[in-house]
This record gives sequence, structure tokens and C-alpha cells, in this order.
Amino acid sequence: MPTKFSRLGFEKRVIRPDGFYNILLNRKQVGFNLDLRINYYRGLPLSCVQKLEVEVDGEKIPEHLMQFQLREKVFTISELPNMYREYWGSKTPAQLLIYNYGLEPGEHDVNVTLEFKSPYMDFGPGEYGVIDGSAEELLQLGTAREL
Amino acid sequence: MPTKFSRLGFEKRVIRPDGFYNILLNRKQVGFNLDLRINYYRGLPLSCVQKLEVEVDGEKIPEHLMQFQLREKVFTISELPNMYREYWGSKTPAQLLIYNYGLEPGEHDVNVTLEFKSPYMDFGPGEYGVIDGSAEELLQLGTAREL
Amino acid sequence: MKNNIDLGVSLYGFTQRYIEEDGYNFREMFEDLNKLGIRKFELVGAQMFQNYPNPTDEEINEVMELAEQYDVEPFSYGGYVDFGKLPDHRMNDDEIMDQVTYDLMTAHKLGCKYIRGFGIPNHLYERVAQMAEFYQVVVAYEIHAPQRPSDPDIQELITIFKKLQSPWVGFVPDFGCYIEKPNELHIQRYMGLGAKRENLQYIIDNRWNGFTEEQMTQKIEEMGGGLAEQMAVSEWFGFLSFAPADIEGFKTVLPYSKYFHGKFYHIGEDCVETTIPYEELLGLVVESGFNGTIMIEYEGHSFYLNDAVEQIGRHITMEQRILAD
Amino acid sequence: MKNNIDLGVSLYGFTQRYIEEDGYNFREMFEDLNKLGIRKFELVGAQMFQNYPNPTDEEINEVMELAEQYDVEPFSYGGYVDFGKLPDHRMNDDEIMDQVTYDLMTAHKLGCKYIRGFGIPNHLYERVAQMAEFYQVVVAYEIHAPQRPSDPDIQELITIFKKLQSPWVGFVPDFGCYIEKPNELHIQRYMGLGAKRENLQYIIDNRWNGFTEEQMTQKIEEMGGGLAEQMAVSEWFGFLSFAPADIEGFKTVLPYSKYFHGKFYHIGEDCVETTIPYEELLGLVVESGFNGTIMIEYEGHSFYLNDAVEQIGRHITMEQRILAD
Ligand SMILES: [Mn+2]
Ligand SMILES: [Mn+2]
Repeated sequence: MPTKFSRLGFEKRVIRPDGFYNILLNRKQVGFNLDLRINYYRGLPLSCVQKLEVEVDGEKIPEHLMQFQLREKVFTISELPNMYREYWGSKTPAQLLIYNYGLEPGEHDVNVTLEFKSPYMDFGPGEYGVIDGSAEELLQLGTAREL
Repeated sequence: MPTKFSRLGFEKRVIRPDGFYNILLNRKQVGFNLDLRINYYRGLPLSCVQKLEVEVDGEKIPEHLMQFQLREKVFTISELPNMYREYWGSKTPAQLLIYNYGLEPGEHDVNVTLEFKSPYMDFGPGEYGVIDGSAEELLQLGTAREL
Repeated sequence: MKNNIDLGVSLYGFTQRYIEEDGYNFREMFEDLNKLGIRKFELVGAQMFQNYPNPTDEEINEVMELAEQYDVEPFSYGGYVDFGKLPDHRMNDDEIMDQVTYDLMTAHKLGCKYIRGFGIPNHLYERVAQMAEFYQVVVAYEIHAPQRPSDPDIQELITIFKKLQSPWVGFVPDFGCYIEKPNELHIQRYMGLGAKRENLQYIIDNRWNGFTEEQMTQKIEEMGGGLAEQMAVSEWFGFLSFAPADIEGFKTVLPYSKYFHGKFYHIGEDCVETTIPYEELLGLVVESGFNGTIMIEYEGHSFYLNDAVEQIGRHITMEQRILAD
Repeated sequence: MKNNIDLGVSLYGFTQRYIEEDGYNFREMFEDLNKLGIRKFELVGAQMFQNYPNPTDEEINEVMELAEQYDVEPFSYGGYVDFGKLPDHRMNDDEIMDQVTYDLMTAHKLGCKYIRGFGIPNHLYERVAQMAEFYQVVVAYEIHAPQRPSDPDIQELITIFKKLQSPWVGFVPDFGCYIEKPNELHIQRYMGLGAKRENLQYIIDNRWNGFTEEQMTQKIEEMGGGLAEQMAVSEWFGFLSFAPADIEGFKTVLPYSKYFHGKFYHIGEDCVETTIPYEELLGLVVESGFNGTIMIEYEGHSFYLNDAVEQIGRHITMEQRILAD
């Protein structure tokens, strides 16, 4: 049997400094943005996201402060399991918008827990392979941008 | 209390001759296309479609022969109730692709039963207003097109 | 005008041509605004964006570019919470907040200063106020028929607004709440369906004389009324209700009113509105010290007469006359 | 070559650069095909379309325009049935048919003559054959490791194909089924993780001497093996399994084979494949009278050596040498 958990070697893509910056609305800082990419060889239906959590400098972000944006649609984290007709492509960054009034300038320890089910690897009824797409990086906060 | 069923006066938009033609694949006739529009003052989440049936010349089309296309995504009829993040805009025709090897040239009696729930008119738990978007027309079959 | 009140037009008033004609779009509506001499407009997202609640950048850009070209201004955004769209449950608080945020995002992109709120429960206005402040867009609860400002839930909202002291939430009173009698066109429509004028007049005269909907239906049957009269009863006791205007209630919501929906169904050549007490209502608005916009909302497309520009023009004449006094 | 067999390259072989580099896209892959002197390619939709299973017209057009510009040809489309993507149940037959139809639509738009089928149960091939005929695209079941052609479900499919007599369904045998021993790079990877070569060699030599996975894990622990050896056992008894090639099985699927996946992981400078019996397999393909394409599928990106063009080049040299004999 293949192992049920798999993890590919593209974890450097998951979070990057060029997708990490404070967001402004009418020049007021309201939160920060974190781009997310998939650590896998292919894209996945958005419904495959089973777990998505973010810690910054050891502090967990409450789920209700997060919006998940894929192209021009915005989702709550909890509705992602229903989104089987939205596709998170292998080259498409998703944006996590986090309304926490933003982060201090400088370097931050960003820790993303991101787990997907593999939609075609079955290990019995309702049991699918799990892809670990987590990543942790020390990232320099970029220049703030208007949302 | 407002009446639970409503029907607006735009039923001439629902089916039109310019959206009714046989479809070809590699020049072989495989079915026909029927454009559908909403008879309402606004668009609706696709999940509001509660009933969609088509009869041509008195004969009902089996559901498994139909595909529902909205912009560049294609759906089965039975999955429409889950598609709450797809929006059927007030000016956007949807395409019904019907793989029945096509229709004879000439005029056909096309009868579409199309019922939506109104996503913001509630009449108690789980009960919503119903919009009757049905239409029946004698339509001239247009020139066949490659899919 | 002696005051700081101006007029806008909701594109919703152009519903008939917008829905019926493939070629009647933002450009044509803005041309109509130009004809009417109106700059500010309201846009109902669920009606005019083909990708609601998250319109594409392309859709937003089209509006912005044409608005600039025709020198018109997105003033308010007609929002919705489609709380019944989920397959398995009514939206919970977080899901509703999410919808509100989508509308705030869109209003922000359009440069609208106001959202016409719909479907947001009272207890969420505290969270709404915070999100509205983030986006710097006011979310205004629409008081719409058959609601009346004296209703307990509206009065409760006043208490909430008092407590919140936030400039980012408030009301948009719709003048359709103050319809005092049915429009002549409605009467004629029922007559066209076979109703007798005297029966209809009886319903009108006795609408508030203690009849329930069931009692009135029975009474009108006894008087020889048929299906057409029954429809009239159903609609006039329902979403086309009318009543002596709730003027005292109106006064209580004025301090929290951000803008107004100048709703109307039909107006004659003489430019006199016969069903809604516009003189009295606008007088109170001016008296309250309101500086802002009456967003004219023509709803006569329900008669399919294709007369929006003419009708809105007459209504503008009327409002300007009243406000100039 | 003396026969009518030609070579294509699956873009899947370029996975590492495609995933790691923002700027490595269809243009760059087609440039690499040009360098390799290859025209026909396979495209895995779930990997390279950002809107799968319904890629946008823009995505399709980009491939078509670049393919014309670089004179390369979409030959086969790598399909999937993501049967586990629904929130509440595994896809039923109708839902699976729908996915197959999406891939047929896309393959048709790309002008591909073949689909690599995946996840389609045997009993649906009759319906698949009809839809495939509509779209005039062949749907070929991929026989992929750890499956072997002698497996009962593959043999059942042969019976079904015999009965259907349809030219629109068949097989695409993947040569990865015939790996007879692990690649030296795999061995080195486990050694890098701390495994001893003699322990790994023991597992290899005794893989088919009656050990279950559990027994081998225990045995290797007794020999002093640690986590690295355990991983090797898990993978070599799993999706990196190897075994004496199922040549007899391979013969039975040849009459229904539409094209082949020329899978490989690594090939040395001498251009000799040491783990898969290509000479024997290609000999049988030629003998069967096959006229068509071997679609080369490099999978060595799993070693992250960024050497796809070099590796595929060596493999082409090998195949050409064998097929020229
Ligand atoms: Mn209104
Ligand atoms: Mn393969």
C-alpha cells in the first residue's frame, strides 16, 4: 500500500515574500494578504482543502477574520469543502485576506497548515490520500497595497 | 401575505429561435442546443433552480441526456442545487446541450418547465418564494452549429 | 432649491428595457440619465452584474469607464443577502457577514458611498459597522413596504444605532412604505382581468375598517366578485398594501437616514403624485436638516408600459417643485 | 525506423520546471519539444489548465496558438475522474460520465485524438464508447503500476472491449508496469536518508520470495534497518513496486492498445535503460503490427534534478535505436 500521506518537494512555492503584505482600504491598514500556492504536481478542486490554518509569530489567526480569494471569487474557509466546481490550478496563487488590522513592518514567522485530500486516491469508502501542503517561512513583509 | 408563486412578464425572453439549433461534432449531428434565460428582474444563484424539464413536440427529454452550460462551466441538472456560487445573470443565456442525435428541420413545440426559489423571500423555515420561469413556444430550428 | 438635497436615479427603474432588450445596457442607461439631467445613480448588483456577488474586474471596469464617459456617478450600491441560496440551510451569521463584505468590496471598487442593505438581521449591525468602516462605505437598512417605520424591529434598530454611534450604519427609507391608496393603473389592471370598479373601490375604502384578508375575500365574493377581485385582495393586503402613512414612525427614523428611495409607480402628465404624500414626507426630510440625496426608484415597469424615462422625468419635475417651495 | 511507430513526449515530464518556475509555461515547453525534435505531445488537463475540468476558451486558445507557432501537435489529453471531490459522496455513474464528457469536450477542442482515461469503472465503457464516438476521440484506459495487465479487472476489460467492438475505447499501457528493479537513484535516496546498501539489496533480492510487507518490515528491523529502510519497504511494496515483467499479460492487451506511455525515471549517459525491458516490450509492440505513437513519460522529476530535457533526449536515443533494429 502506498502511504496515505504524501508531501512533494515544492514547498518553497507555498508562501513567498512577494505575496505577503499589509492591505489598505482608503489608505487605512485593515489587514494583511498572504498568497498561497499548492505543493503538488497538479491543481485540485477547492473542495479538497481539508485544513487551512495560519499562525504568524506563533499566534493563530481566527478563522472568521480570513477570506479566501481565488481569482475573482471570495470564500469563507468553512465553505471550501463545498466548492468542488472551483479549481485551484497548479500555477494559480490564492489570496488569503486577513482582517486583523495588519502586521508590523519587518520579518515574520509565517506558518501555514494546508492539507488536501487527493480526489482520486482512494483508500476505502470516504478515505482518500492526504497531501500535506504546509509550509513555514521567515518572510519579510512587503510594501502595503490598496485592496 | 404575498403570493408564494410569482411570474413576471418577460417570458418571451426565456426561449428564442436564435438559441435553438442542432449541434454537430465533426459534422455529425449529436443533439440540439436550447438557450435559456431567466424570466425575472434580477439574476439568481444557480442553486435556486428547483426544476428544469424540457419537452419537445410533447416528448420529455431524459435528464441524463442534458448538460447545462453557464459560461465556460458545464453541469448536470442534478448538481445545480449545489451550485450556489455560480450566478445565472439576468442577461446571461445558459445553454442546454441535449445529446439526442438532434431534431428534424422545421418548427417544433418547445415546452420548458423552469422553477426557481427566490433566495431572499422566506415564508418560514426552508420555505421560499417560487418564481415560475417556464415558457412554451413554437420555434423554428436554426442552422446547425459545431459544438 | 433652498436646501442641500439633490436627486439621483436608481437604474432599477430601467428594468423593463434592461431585461427585454439585449442591446440596452450601461451605455444606454447612462444616456438616459444624461437625458434626465441626473448624475448620481444606484446600481443593484444582483440585477446588473452577471457575476454576483463577486462581479469580475471586467464588469466593474465597464461601469467605471462608461460612467466617466457619460459623467455620471455610482452613488449607492443595491446589496442583497441571498440567505436562502445554500442547498441545506439558511445562512448563519458568519455567512451573512461574508455576503455583506462582498457587497462592501464591490461598492468600494465602484466608489459608491452607500449600500442599500437587505437581509441583514439587527443583531449583526455591530459587526457590519466595523466592516463598513474598513471599507468606508455606509450600510443603510432599507425600510421597505410592507414594513412601517413604527414596526418593533425598526424601532429596535434605532436603539442599536443609538448605542453604536457609528456613522457607517443607518437607514434608507423607501417612500413606497407610505402609499395611501392604490394606483389607478393597478385598478385598471384588475378591471382588465374582469373586476368591477365598485368592488375594487369597496376593498379600497374598507381596507383598514377591521377586515382580515380572509374576511374581505369572503365579503367580496358575496358581492359577486371573482378571481380578479380575489387577486386584488391578496395583493392589497400583501406586497401592494396601502395605508394611512406612518408619519410619526417616519420622524423617528429621520435622524439615522443616510439617503432615501424615492419610490413611485405612476405619475400623470400634470406631474402630481396622487398615492404617496410626497409633499409632507419631503417637508419632514428638509425640516430634519438632511443634506443628501433622494434616489428616485421607479417601479412602474411592473405595468410593462416601457415609459421609464418619461415617468422618471415627471417625477423629477414634481420633486424639484416641492423642494423649491 | 522500419515500422510506423513514432515518438511523442508528455508535457508531464516537464513537471519540475513547470511547477517551480512562474515563467516556464506552454511556450517554454514547446521550445523544449522543438529542441528534442518532437512534434506530438500529451497534456494533463488537471496539471496544466488552471480551470479544470472546464478550461476557459482563453486557456484552450493559448495552447492552440502556441502549438501552431512552434509546430507541435496536441496528440493526447491526460484525463482524470476526480471521483472524491464531492463533499458528501463518491461520484455515481452519471457524475463520472459527466467528467468523462468534460474531458472529451476539451480533447475535441484541442484536436487530440486520444484521452488517457483514469478512474472510469469497467461497466461504464459501453456508455463511454458512445460519447467518445460523438466527440470522435478515443478513450484509452491507462494500465498503470502497481496494476499488471494480467490482473482480473484488466482481463475483464478485454472481454468488454471484445464485445463492444468499438474503435473508440481501448488501452494505453504504461511501461512503468514493467519495472523489474529499483532505479539506482531511488537506492541512493534511501541511503541518503540513512539506509544501508546491503539492507536495501536484501529487500530487492527478496521482494518476490514470499514476504508480505509486514514480514519484510520485521525482517529488515532484525537486520538493523531503521526508518529509511522501512520507507523503502513501504514504497517498493507499494507505488514504486517492481517485479519480473508481466510479459504474457502485456501480449493480451496489445490488440486493444491505442498508444503507449513510455514511462521512465532515469537513464545514464550510455542511453541504456536498466530497469524496464524496453527491448523486449517494444519488440512485442512492433510484432503486434501496431502503427502509432509511444508517448514518452519522464517521471524522474521526483528526484528534483531538473534534468528533463537531457533525460528525455537520452530516452529518445534509446527508443530510436531499439525501433531501428
Ligand atoms: Mn427601494
Ligand atoms: Mn502514464
